Amino acid sequence: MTFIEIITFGFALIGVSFMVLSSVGMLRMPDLYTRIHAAAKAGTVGVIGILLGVAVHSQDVLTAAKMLALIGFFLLTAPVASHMIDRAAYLTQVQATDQGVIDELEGRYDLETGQLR
Amino acid sequence: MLVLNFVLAIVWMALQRSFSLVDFVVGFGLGFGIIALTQHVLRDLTPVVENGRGKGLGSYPLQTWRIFSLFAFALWSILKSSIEVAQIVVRPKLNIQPGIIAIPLDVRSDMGITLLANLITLTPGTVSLDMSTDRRTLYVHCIDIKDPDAVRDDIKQNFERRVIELFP
Amino acid sequence: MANHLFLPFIISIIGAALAVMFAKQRPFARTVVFTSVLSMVVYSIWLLFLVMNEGRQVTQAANWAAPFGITLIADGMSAMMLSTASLLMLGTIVYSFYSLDPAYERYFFYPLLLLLLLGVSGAFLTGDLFNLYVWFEVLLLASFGLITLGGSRPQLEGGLKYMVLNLFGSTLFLIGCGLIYGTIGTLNMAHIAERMATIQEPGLMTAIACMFLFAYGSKAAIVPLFFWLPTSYHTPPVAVTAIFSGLLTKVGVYSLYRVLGVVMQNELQRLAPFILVLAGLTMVIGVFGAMAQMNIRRILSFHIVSQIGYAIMGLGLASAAGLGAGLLFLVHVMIVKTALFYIGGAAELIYGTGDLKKMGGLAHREPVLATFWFLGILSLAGIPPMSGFFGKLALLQVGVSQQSLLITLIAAGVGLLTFFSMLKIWNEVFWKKAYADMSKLPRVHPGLLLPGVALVLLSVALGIGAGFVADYSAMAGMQVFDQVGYITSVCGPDGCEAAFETALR
Amino acid sequence: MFTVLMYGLMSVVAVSLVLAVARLLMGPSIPDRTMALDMVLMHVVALIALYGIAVNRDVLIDAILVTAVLGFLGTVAIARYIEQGRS
Amino acid sequence: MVLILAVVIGALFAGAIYMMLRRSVVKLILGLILLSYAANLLIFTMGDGIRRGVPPIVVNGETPPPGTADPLVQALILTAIVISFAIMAFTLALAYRANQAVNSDDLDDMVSTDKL
Amino acid sequence: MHDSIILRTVARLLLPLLLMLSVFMLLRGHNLPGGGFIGGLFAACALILQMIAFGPSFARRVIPISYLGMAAFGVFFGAIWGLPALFLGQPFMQALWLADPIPGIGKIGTPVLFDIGVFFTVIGVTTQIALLLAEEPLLFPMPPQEREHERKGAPEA
Amino acid sequence: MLASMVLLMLAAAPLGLIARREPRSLIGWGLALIPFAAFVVLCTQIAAVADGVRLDEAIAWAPAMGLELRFTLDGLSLLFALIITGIGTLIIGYGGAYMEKDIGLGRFYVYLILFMGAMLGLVLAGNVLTMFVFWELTSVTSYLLVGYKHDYPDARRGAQHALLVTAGGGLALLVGLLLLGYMTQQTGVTGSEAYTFAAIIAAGETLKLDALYVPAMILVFLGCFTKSAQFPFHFWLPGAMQAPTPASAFLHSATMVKAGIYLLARLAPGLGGTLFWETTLVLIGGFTFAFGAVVAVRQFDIKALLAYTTLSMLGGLVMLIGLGGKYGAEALTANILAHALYKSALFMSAGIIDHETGTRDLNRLGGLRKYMPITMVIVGLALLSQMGIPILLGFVAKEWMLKAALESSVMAPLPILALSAIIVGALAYIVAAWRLFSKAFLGTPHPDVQQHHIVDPKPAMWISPAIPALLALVLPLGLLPALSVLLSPAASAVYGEAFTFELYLYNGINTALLISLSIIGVGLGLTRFQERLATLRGPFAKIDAAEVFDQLTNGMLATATALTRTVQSGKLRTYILYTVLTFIGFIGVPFVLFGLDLIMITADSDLHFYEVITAALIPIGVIATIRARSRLGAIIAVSIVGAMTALFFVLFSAPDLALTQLLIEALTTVFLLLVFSVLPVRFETLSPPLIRIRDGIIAAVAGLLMTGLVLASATNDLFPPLAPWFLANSYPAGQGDNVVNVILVDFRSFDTLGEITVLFVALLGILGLLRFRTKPSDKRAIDELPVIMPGDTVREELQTPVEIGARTLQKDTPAPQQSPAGQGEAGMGGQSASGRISPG
Ligand code: NA
Ligand code: NA
Repeated sequence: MTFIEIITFGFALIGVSFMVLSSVGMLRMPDLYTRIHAAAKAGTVGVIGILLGVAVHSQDVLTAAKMLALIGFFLLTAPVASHMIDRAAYLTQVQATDQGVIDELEGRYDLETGQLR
Repeated sequence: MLVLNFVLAIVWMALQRSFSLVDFVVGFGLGFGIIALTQHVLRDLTPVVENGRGKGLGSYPLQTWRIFSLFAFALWSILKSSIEVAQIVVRPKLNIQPGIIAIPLDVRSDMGITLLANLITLTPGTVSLDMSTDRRTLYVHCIDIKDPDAVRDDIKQNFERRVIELFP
Repeated sequence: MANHLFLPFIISIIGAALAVMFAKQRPFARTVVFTSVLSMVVYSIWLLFLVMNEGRQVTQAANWAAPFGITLIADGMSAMMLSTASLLMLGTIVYSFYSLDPAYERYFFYPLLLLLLLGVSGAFLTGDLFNLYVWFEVLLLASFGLITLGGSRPQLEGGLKYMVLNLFGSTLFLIGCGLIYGTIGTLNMAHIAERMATIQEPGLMTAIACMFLFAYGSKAAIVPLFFWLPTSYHTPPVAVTAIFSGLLTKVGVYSLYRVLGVVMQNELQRLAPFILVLAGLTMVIGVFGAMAQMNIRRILSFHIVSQIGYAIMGLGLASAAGLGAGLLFLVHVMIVKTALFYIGGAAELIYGTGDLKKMGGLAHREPVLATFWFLGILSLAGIPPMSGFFGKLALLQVGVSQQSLLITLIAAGVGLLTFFSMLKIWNEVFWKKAYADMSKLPRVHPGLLLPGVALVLLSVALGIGAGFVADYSAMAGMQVFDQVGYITSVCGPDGCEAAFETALR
Repeated sequence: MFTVLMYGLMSVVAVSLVLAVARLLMGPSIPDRTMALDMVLMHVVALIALYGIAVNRDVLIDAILVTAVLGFLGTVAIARYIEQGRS
Repeated sequence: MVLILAVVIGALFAGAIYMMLRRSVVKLILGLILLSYAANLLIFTMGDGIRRGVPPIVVNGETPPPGTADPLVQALILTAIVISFAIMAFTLALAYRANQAVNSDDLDDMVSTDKL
Repeated sequence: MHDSIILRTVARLLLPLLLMLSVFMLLRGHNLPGGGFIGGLFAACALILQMIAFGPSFARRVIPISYLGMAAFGVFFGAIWGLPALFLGQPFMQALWLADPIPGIGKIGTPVLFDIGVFFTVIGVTTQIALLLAEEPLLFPMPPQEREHERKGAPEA
Repeated sequence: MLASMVLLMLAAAPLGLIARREPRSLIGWGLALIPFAAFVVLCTQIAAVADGVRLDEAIAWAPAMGLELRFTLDGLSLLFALIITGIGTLIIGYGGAYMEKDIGLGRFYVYLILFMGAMLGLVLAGNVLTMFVFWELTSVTSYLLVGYKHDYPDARRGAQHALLVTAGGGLALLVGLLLLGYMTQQTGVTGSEAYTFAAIIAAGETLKLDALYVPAMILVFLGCFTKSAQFPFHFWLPGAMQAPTPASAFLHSATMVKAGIYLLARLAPGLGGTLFWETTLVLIGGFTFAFGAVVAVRQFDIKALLAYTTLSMLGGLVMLIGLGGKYGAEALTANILAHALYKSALFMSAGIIDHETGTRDLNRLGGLRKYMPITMVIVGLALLSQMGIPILLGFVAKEWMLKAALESSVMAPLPILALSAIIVGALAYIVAAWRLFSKAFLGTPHPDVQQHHIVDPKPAMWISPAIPALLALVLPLGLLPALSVLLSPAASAVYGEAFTFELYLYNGINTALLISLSIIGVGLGLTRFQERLATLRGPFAKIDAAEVFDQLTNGMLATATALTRTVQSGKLRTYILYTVLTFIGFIGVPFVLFGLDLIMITADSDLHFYEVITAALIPIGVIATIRARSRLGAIIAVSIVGAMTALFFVLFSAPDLALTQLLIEALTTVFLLLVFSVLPVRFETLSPPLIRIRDGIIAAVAGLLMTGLVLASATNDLFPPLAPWFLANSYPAGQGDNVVNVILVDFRSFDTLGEITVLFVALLGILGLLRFRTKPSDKRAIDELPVIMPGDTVREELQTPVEIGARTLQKDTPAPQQSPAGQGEAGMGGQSASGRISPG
């Protein structure tokens, strides 16, 4: 295998392993909110790894730049998705696990007016 | 708005995979058209340079340095905490105390809040859940809270400080 | 290259687009649509005579040679159908001026009509299987829009059923196109015909031919795929039902004639007895359905199904004469059925309902309307000298000469039952005396009568001038059945396979 | 050799995809399913990227990747309409 | 791969029909969506072979080699996807309005237009 | 429920980017995966993202052109580019190309212009339909009793 | 000459509208000039026809269908044409006087003249199809005439019965004629020639041996028997008496009902003489002759009595054609003439009585001899001719009828049966005739009659019946030789060879004369018991054929309702179920029969694990969609299918498709959310488990079928596909590298043009659907109108099929309105006419 291929495989491997971990995490975690953490992780590190692999593999500055732009684009959209899901879950009373220590958001939502103190 | 136009022109050239002057002109023209068409949507996305509110933000090179340092720090903290979360997932016995903490915010601008919230969400272990209507407090769900105050300080020091330099 | 064939498309697409872009200026939008349809009528009649004198007119869209590019071809059959369709559309537009409340106009009623005509004309003129699917979808969606425009509960309920069943049919048409490309490897109808001609024994092709029979049969509302028609046709305004009765199911029949008649002739011969059974069932169940109704438009709707049985009989007779007779009947029934809807609709507007029990005494009140209604049902029942007689006579003649006596007798018998159920309307609405004093009822607006009367007179003219019509449809029947002629006029003297091979080298 | 490794990685991602779909099927609440769907889309992105590397046609896949990322539109839409209690 | 595809198409078609036979308008619409997926995949299988990694793109001027994927089939499916999208949109609007008019999601409540 | 600021800001950021990307997709379509449909759908997604983030009334004002008008213009624009061929005696929609490509954009011909017509039609149709569907419950709210019945069934969502 | 005569008369019909204005009697006689002119022209041809000259004119109409307007004039046609135009002249004149006060006379005359033109065309037609054209026109005009007073339900019912029976028979006739034409074509005659009478008769010998002869004859007989009111299709004729009397006198006695007789006579030389022909005609004709006469005796309404004697005579004429031979032909022509004369006279007189006294009910008449002497004379003469009393034309005709029966060469039992039918019929004629005469003119006048000031009508009215009545007397006295000049060519046309014969009053004692005289004797004897005979409750008492027809119709309506209710249930699910089953049947059967062997399963060498997973996740997504318990769950499940399909397109080198699929996928999800989020939340399973299992099986079978089709078609590479051409020509000719896009915007740009139109239409449709809501307008003009006018509906109008269905299904409900007065076996119009005084 050439040097480039090794590095590509390296990045790809990191990416894939994080993805697998997050999938596993999603299955093992007790409640939705903890699962979202696992999912977010896959989104970030997993994809970034693989995309870096692609960038390296293309051996072309422009494609690499495009991949970086794509990673940027991705970093912009993935967290918003996780945030929206998390928020929606909380608003529709999806219960957290009983091990939850503190909930400083408790009672702050005023459902009718949609205000949050 | 002008900065945005330049950014768009650069994006166009990247897409076209050729950096000639003609491509720049076309890119800038297209960017100009799009911004003109939708300018009332983009009006208050205050770019770094024009924001002159107090605090004397220093010159343009300082800002660019800050952007890159924020970017580097973000990547680093993503990697670090994703490993932490990975350990949590792998460890057979789950001993985690997830919870939601409220963080008082100093940053005001839309861009600032969004950047901060996204950074928090991106770093595994913390997900920004919602923002109070008066944009004073950000509620963050953390996967494992040893000591709430420690987490609050960590976020305020590491993330908010860097973001506020760019988008107060 | 007969580039004039593109005219109907250019006229209607640009016409409709303009009518929507300038929808605010109502008079302008209305005249755009009217002139578009008028020019389509003029063009199609010119095309009718051109085909008679110079034979099939062929051209290739975007000038890519057959079998690769999309072929447009107008033979006798398509010219006949096109001119009848655009004539009926003109009738509907005039009828809508008087029968429809102006609010409909603000929601693009006229552009939708024009786009319906576009879809129908596209279906009649295309020589490419997938392109036929695309024009099918244009006319389908236009009909969905028209049938639900107004938003009353019956329209929505009927429209939903109409849509779902038609969607299932058109998806199977798409799957059929796929299967044809998978097995025959081409989409150009002439090329498919040439290649399928080499397949002698029954096989996969028979199943695929049945799929097209199913897809077009559901569009043509043959039994047992007709449920969508009676449940929805009577819900929209009469102008819409009238044009639907004249166009929609007829496109299904046309496609059967074109795809089974020209492209898959071996399969047609094999399926002919089965198709005759379907034709008989369609006639009988359709007319039985009509007899059970007590509402003008529902009776007429069920009759549409029954008359389609006759057109399918033409196909089932699987010969040039059979198709010719079918075409003659089809053109007749398009004209007369639409006329009856116009006139029936005018009667309905007087009473405010189509329920026969609440109507009556119209013969004295509106003698012109009564006379032309009576002439209309005479034509539908096949009484000379109306066009209906020649339509039925042609079919019965071919039925007799091809020894398919059972279907011929059923066709005659159903003709009587048709007359019986139409007489019920005549008795209840026109002859029965229902109200002592009808002076308070509104008078019928002459504009409403114009299209109906014109079409009935056309039926009389087609009866008296039956010589020309019979010759033309016989010629059209021969043209459809003459597979070699069709192939050579599309791909040139040595056929499509040769053209295919030379192009690939 | 490299391509075989790549196909191997793709298979691993495929397995992980199955896990994500499992969560989607089991997920008690709709936000669970939405999150799982997001995961599935991530795996699609990953598979496409890896496929691009394996088949060495990187130029084609960039458009596809952008679109895959746009998948987030669906996720956001679902979340948006859950929270409005409109569901 | 053709066998797998054939089974997948069969499953999609069966699922579509089962959903269309249900009484809820919502399930009916989902059935129609699955039906269009089945049709699209079917046409794809009907192409000139199912090939990996050879998109129908001309690379610096030379004609793509014989093993390239079938472009015609892809063009047809693209058209079919967009058409079924337009139809799906109309179906949704109509189902919505029908539900609003009848105030029920149950198709068996929508029989008024056939009453004798 | 107040819309999340994060979603709104990101949506506003993405708008110009996606529109630029959609134009790019359109123009490169003839040589690389893309074209009128894909470009149009991209732009539509961008506009619908605004609708999700800000609501339909805002989305209508993102571009000061009526989407229905854009759709009609798209069809009109697409159709007229078939006419030049007719004037030269060729069949409708025959491709006519400019001799040399325009720098920065590439070769221009009637097919590309037709593709631009497709582009506008797709944007106009998709966005307008989305907005119509979104505004529907606001203009014609569902009858109240429908709502109670809804709450009764414990929503799994 | 012939064509112009017919077409001119048809064209002259609208002139009838002049009669809307006064003085109608004068206008009537003015219009009578139209038929009179034709009558004169025809008379000039008598000599020529007698010499064997055969006029033949043809105008091409639709040669491709063998249809031309061909008119020929020979003896038979001339005889009928003269009757039509002669009696037509009298009728039109009489009508003017009879309906003097009725503004509708204009409309009536239009129909009458139209009918006359059509009838003339029918008898002069040389081509079977030309004849059929006029045949149908006569049915339609008869419908309009019978339904003239359409406000009354009985008139509508009578008109409907008349039309349905005759039009139904007409359709059978059409198929029969086409069969004849086809068989003639088989013998080598081509084009429209094969549809001429001459060709059919010429090819008669071969046709009779053809297997299609019997079916063709059955169909032709159906047409003739319905038109000429033979048993069991006779009931429409009494029902048709609802027509104004001039119409009854003209159509339902002299002309229209004889169309069937004309056709049988015309075909006799070619197709007659077979066993089937003879037995059918003699049996049915004979029975109708006897049956009609017997029933006539029991009628109380004069028109009903005349109607039954008419259908009886029609039976006689059919029998004569069956008997065949020279005497049969002679008797036929003689009786046609005789019956036409006395029956039209009687009908017109009945009209006069009704016009003057206001009733046609024999029980409420009597003693009119003092008030209406002229009418009495006319009726007397006509009745004498009907009774066959010597020196009247009727006697001569009856003589020949007996001769025909005696001399006939048909198979054994038939002549005797014919003879006995003639005897029974003749006897009944005598009793009926005398009963009519005695109850109307003799005896003491009925109280109603006394109050009215009754007197004979104006000459303009009684002149019309007077002429034929006198002719019945004058012709036998001196004009018999002249008559044979007219009748011989007609008889020879029926017999097949030219021959002449002479009618005579007395030619020595022979069996026919003896039988005839004895019949008169016995008949007069029977008249003493006429009242008891009139009320005899024979075996047929209960069967009212018109009622049977109504029950048949109602039964059919009931089945139609039941069939439609089950088939068109309204449930979309059921429709889709039927459609899917049809799909499985239509495509499954041929595929299983022929296509199965084509299924080839080939191993795929470089199959990757992730490809299997991607493919496998699609069915999993489908199952998830089916089992989803909430709409949002279902939307997400569908998204899996969409995402995997897109991934599949990427993996199998379809980048454009993948892009489009992913984008459409996202938009579909958004659209589904926008709509579903407003629909009800729960996905309760609405149908019982059994239904779900059934649907599951059907869906699985359909899926399996589709899998089979895919396997059979995908691997099938019998023919090289188009694809390579596009790959080769995309860059050079299409100026583009992305072949798919070049196809979309160039090679097949016409498809894409259609496609954007689809998008555009969808938008227009959705815009209209969501934004346009019409308010159902509740005010209707008819709501304020007074309820349906109560009135003269003696018999319940045909209720809705639903109600009928219900009524018919409960067997026990009594038939409506069993009127008290002696219910005639098949009372006129199924109703006791006696109780009804029908105006005008
Ligand atoms: Na995080
Ligand atoms: Na193949």
